[in-house]
Amino acid sequence: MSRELKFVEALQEAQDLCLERDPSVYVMGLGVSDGAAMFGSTKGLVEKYGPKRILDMPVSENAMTGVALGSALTGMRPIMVHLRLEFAMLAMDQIVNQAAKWHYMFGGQASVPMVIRMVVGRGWGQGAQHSQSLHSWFAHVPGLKVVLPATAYDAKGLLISAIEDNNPVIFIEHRWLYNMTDKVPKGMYRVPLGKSNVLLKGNDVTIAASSYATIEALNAAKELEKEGISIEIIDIRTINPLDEEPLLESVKKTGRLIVADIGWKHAGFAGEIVSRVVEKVYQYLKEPPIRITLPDVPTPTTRALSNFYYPLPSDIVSAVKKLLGKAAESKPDIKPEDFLDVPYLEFRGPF
Amino acid sequence: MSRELKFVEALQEAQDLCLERDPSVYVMGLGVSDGAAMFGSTKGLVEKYGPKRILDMPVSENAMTGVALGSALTGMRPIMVHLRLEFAMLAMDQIVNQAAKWHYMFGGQASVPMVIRMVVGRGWGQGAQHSQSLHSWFAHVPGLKVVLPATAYDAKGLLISAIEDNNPVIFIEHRWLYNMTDKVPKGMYRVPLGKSNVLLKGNDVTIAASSYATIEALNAAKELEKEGISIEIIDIRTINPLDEEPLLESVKKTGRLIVADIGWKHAGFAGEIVSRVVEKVYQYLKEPPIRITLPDVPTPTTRALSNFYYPLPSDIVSAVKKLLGKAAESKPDIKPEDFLDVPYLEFRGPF
Amino acid sequence: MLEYKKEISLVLLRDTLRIRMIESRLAELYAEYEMRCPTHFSLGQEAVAVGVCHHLKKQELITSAHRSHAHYLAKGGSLKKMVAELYGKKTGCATGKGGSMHLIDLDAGFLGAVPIVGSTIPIGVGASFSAYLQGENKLSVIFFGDAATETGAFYESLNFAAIHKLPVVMICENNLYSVMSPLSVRRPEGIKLSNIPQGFGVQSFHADGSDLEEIYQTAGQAIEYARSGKGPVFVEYINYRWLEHCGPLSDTHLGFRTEEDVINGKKKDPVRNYKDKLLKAGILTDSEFSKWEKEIAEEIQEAISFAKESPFPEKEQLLEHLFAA
Amino acid sequence: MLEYKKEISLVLLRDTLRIRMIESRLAELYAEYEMRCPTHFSLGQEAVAVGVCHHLKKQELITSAHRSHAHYLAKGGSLKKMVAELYGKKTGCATGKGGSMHLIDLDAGFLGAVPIVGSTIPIGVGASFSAYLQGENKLSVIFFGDAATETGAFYESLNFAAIHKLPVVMICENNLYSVMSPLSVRRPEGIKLSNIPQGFGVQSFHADGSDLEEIYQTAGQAIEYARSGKGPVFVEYINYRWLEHCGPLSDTHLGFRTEEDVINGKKKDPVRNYKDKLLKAGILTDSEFSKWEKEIAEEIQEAISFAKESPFPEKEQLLEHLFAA
Ligand SMILES: Cc1ncc(C[n+]2csc(CCOP(=O)(O)OP(=O)(O)O)c2C)c(N)n1
Ligand SMILES: Cc1ncc(C[n+]2csc(CCOP(=O)(O)OP(=O)(O)O)c2C)c(N)n1
Ligand SMILES: [Mg+2]
Ligand SMILES: [Mg+2]
Repeated sequence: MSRELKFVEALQEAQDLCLERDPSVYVMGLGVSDGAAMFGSTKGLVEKYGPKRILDMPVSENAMTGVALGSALTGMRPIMVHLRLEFAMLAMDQIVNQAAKWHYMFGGQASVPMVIRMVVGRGWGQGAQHSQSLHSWFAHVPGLKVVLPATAYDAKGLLISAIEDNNPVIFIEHRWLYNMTDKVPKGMYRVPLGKSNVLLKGNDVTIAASSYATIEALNAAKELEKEGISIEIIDIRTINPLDEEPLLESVKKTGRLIVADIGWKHAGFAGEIVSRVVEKVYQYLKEPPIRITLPDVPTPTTRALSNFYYPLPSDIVSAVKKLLGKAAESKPDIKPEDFLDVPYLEFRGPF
Repeated sequence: MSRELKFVEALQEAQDLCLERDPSVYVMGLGVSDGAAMFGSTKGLVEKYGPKRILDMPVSENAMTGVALGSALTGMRPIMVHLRLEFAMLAMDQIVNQAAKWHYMFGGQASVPMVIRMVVGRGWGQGAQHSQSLHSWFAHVPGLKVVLPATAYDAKGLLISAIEDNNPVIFIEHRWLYNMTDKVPKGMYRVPLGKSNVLLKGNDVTIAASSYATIEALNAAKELEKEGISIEIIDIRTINPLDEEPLLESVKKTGRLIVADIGWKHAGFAGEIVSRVVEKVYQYLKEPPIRITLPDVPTPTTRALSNFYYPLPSDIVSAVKKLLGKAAESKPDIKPEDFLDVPYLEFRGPF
Repeated sequence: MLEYKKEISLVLLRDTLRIRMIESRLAELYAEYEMRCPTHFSLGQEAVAVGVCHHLKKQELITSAHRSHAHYLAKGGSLKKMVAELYGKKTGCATGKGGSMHLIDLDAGFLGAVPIVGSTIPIGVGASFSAYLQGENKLSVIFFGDAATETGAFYESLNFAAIHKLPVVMICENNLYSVMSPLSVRRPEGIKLSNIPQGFGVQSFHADGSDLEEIYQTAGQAIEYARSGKGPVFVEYINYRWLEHCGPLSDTHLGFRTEEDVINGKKKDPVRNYKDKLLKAGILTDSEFSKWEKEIAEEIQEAISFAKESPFPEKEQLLEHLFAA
Repeated sequence: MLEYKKEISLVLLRDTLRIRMIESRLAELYAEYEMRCPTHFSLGQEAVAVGVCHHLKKQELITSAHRSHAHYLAKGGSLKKMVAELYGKKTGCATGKGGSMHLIDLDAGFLGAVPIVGSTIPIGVGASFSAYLQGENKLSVIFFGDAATETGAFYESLNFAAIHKLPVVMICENNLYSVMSPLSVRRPEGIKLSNIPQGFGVQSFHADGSDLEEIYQTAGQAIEYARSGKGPVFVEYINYRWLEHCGPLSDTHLGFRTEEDVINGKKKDPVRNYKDKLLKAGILTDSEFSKWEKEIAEEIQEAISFAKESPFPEKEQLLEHLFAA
């Protein structure tokens, strides 16, 4: 029974199924029950489960995260939702000092089954405060699980696993994935947390990627295939805990590594992948790995600059060619007025 | 004129000199003007400059950081002080969303000359919420300068540079450095931000380290010297922006790299150093680099566990030997009841 | 009626009309998809900005949040630079790096606006605090919405401003909604925002944010109070947002308010009502008003042309301004 | 005088004495440098915990912060496990991973304590909120100090609890200091903390936190109010810290308060004063009191022996409990 669903619909369905099955699950966040329903990801839920389980809240991210944590300690399974990852910056004490450590620092007596969904914005001038992907931060904090789905199939399966997990899970959703479709089975299924996925099999170069970078890697791979270059893509769906086996196996085979990440480079997650590979399978590496990330500056709003801010599949293509010692083709000619600030030209938001 | 000063005295002197010279400098933080004076680092300042310039505040870290930022935008040079890095978690929005980006997102029209001092606690059961060094986080955010002095000389010179810098500077001080002494000249001098330092010259192995890890590297180097092994220590005093030249030069010479870091490993700053070296001087590396960091778990309070949590100089010694293909000597026999939770046995706090 | 100064009445109305016309025009143009940034229009809420800012000196600073066009314009921010900023141009008030949610005009005393709810409240307090530290008294006015009073930053800032009796005026525009969420899901039943500051010993006012004269007068009192060294003041103005939260369209199809609600809300149109009042009082004539409309339309056209014709920033600027020298 | 129930008076006094004796003994032993964790003693502040917790059922949850010994003990937390925790032992209430600042005893309804000021306030609200979501009414009592009312988390929590009329009782022990900082640097002059919640429509009380009967009675009213579904309550108790902020010593050499201040503060000794009252009233005899002292001393000695003799956690436990299964 194959059925196509959008990423956003998959998210919605995952929550719907869990809400239906388990009365301790509830969803809380600014606007989760309004007409826009978190870009549609909570659509129809308030009608079905009522405003107590699909709960709007004051603009009090810090305390509300504490409230969610307190409820998780006492029998509930909250799903907190932030329309932008940045809004969770207000709640870092509750997330990092409290939720991440509660289980450990009380010797395993209590646990925090809580999911915090955070949307990473991009395009249409989201700018410096509506676009940051700080997944590296969360991955750095012991006690948090950090998940970045790239496909609708994974979005549903990983979100169900996250909701059922007894730990705080940071679930990071890239806005440009929301309308992408995939085969998504009906009913409950789980994609396990902490498992990387070989998304594409290949022999020449390994690309490790997460979230939207995975899509760009796929696009690059399609290009490269035309020239007979074979790419293996490892989708690092959970960046903590990290399942390194498929990655290491792949590099053993290809000897070449590119890490494509949606965040900044400096002290970021891409460096972790490079380090792991270097520490574990150094002798297999034929060339130094390459990181493809954002440049280390804040996000500008004008598309004239953001056009040059976000890496393109062509950057991955160039990196692959470099690793293979092939002549890099000339970069595509991007103009400031080009409309690279939308996932596709007809896209009209909401952003 | 050589004069020995403690690290904490050097910090105090740096602030004193800047306060004296520039009426726009002020110090704000919980207890900066009380009898404990931030472990002594603000000692005597309130007596000299009064409670308006050495300013106590309510437990409102978030807003107070915003207030400091607002004052920095309008002519002042605030120094915020946090007795523990964790307390700054409350202020991540102001630090990351606002201060780090203000200059960039308004096209360079305004700047934020602000220093945020954060003390990293260790020992005597500081535990999960009083010991975290999240320097990697700050380094990951474009727009923040991130400084971790290791010596009293650098503490003074870097703090003066930080106060005079026109950007938000995160200044991270390890508690166990506070009583260590060094030659510290009188009067104003500057150690430039964004410059790594070759702290020890050597030929066999490069150790990149910051903050207290630098001290442990020095101790390890002393041990190794006895066996005729020569270590080069690069003190990464500013982790953003990173001055990679001395590091790369060193690795070109030694071909072997150890990164010793006071933070966690996963997605942490040590991975950045490894990645930089691999990307830039791959061909010089004789062995895969080794990261020596905290294990990826929260800090336990009991010394019975923290004794095994913090890496020791002997761990660095072992890593060096491994890189040199020498037999690793047996690990020192640490017992749960050992007093490794103080920098030296007579240390009685304050912690 | 501000009988004692009829010129003030006229200026207030004209300035409000100007913002109305600018916002209306920008909302129209937004549909061309050339202004490509999230934009929160001030339509319906223009009067508070005008009534408050009319009391302010140029060097007195204001800060605002995501919905800042009216405040920026009322404080004297450059229209050309604002429109250019929305178009992402190099000539924009933030050189294109900011967009609608990040306006700035330091020449006009507009310290800055950013869209994280509540964040500019302490920053605005800091702007006054720096003068306090230097032994001076400098008014700082902070504009924010009802939802910002739900943030911890608001309370922490209020307390700190009160401790040091800083001359800070907090202007809360209560338009009843946070995006689409009504006050009922965000506040206990029956509470009045303007009562909250009293627990901090902070003076507060509550007024109709659609009545230009009432705004002007309460703002005058509040500002006088703050300037005189008595400490911070909080003013709650009730007004109404005409368009969707973000963007140029209506939002009544989204279920949280009806078209009738909006029609009712629009009855308190600050421009129309005050215009009628001034006409009736014989202070304003229809032809004067038409003249204004013509002048303003020209000014707007000029600004739009300026913005449209301005160059985009160059690629090199992407990496510029990471750090201040 | 709780004439109607003299047994209650006796229990209140005995429980307070017990905490007094435990804290005194631990403070003495701290100098041996075997309890190696930052420890905030409750000496002088024992009565609030006792007067409040005496009303609570076992399954009703309380939370606390850095200074939590009294609350933990008054709620019925295991003394042995607490002392063992301070000694860093495997038998400690947090298996040694927590220390004095991270107490927990779920069997006794002590949800947890952590030392980030203000952080447990929303967590405590959440403990009541989960019952609300399940259609039940479950009291949650949150203990914190005066400084916690300065955090944004406090206001955000207060507001949320009020919106949903959650049965939450917030107990603020105002001991006049945050570490060494007096209220004067943290609050506007002349304000009363217990007035703040009123702006949120939240009921509040203000009482003497050294008078066991007054504590018991106001707490009873507050708890009754919350249990009855009327919403959260805030109670401010004024009391006094005898020792330094953190650790077992005096702090008068540090300049923020004089020895005389402390002597004056100690005049409101809840144990001595209530003891005198009960003696005078003929409810208590000296010999009864001495008997208590002996019993408690034995209990303490037992706990200390237990702690000292308990094993340390093994190295393997360092990596344990990172994630829950
Ligand atoms: C901390 C934070 N949380 C959430 C948001 C998303 N958000 C943007 S505007 C807004 C509503 C603000 O309402 P209000 O302050 O009343 O201003 P209004 O839009 O009504 O003018 C919200 C929730 C945000 N920008 N910042
Ligand atoms: C967010 C935060 N900032 C600062 C501190 C440091 N600190 C620990 S206890 C304390 C004072 C708390 O005072 P109060 O709440 O009145 O409790 P008391 O110690 O008087 O019982 C402070 C500032 C902290 N733990 N958390
Ligand atoms: Mg509003
Ligand atoms: Mg106190």
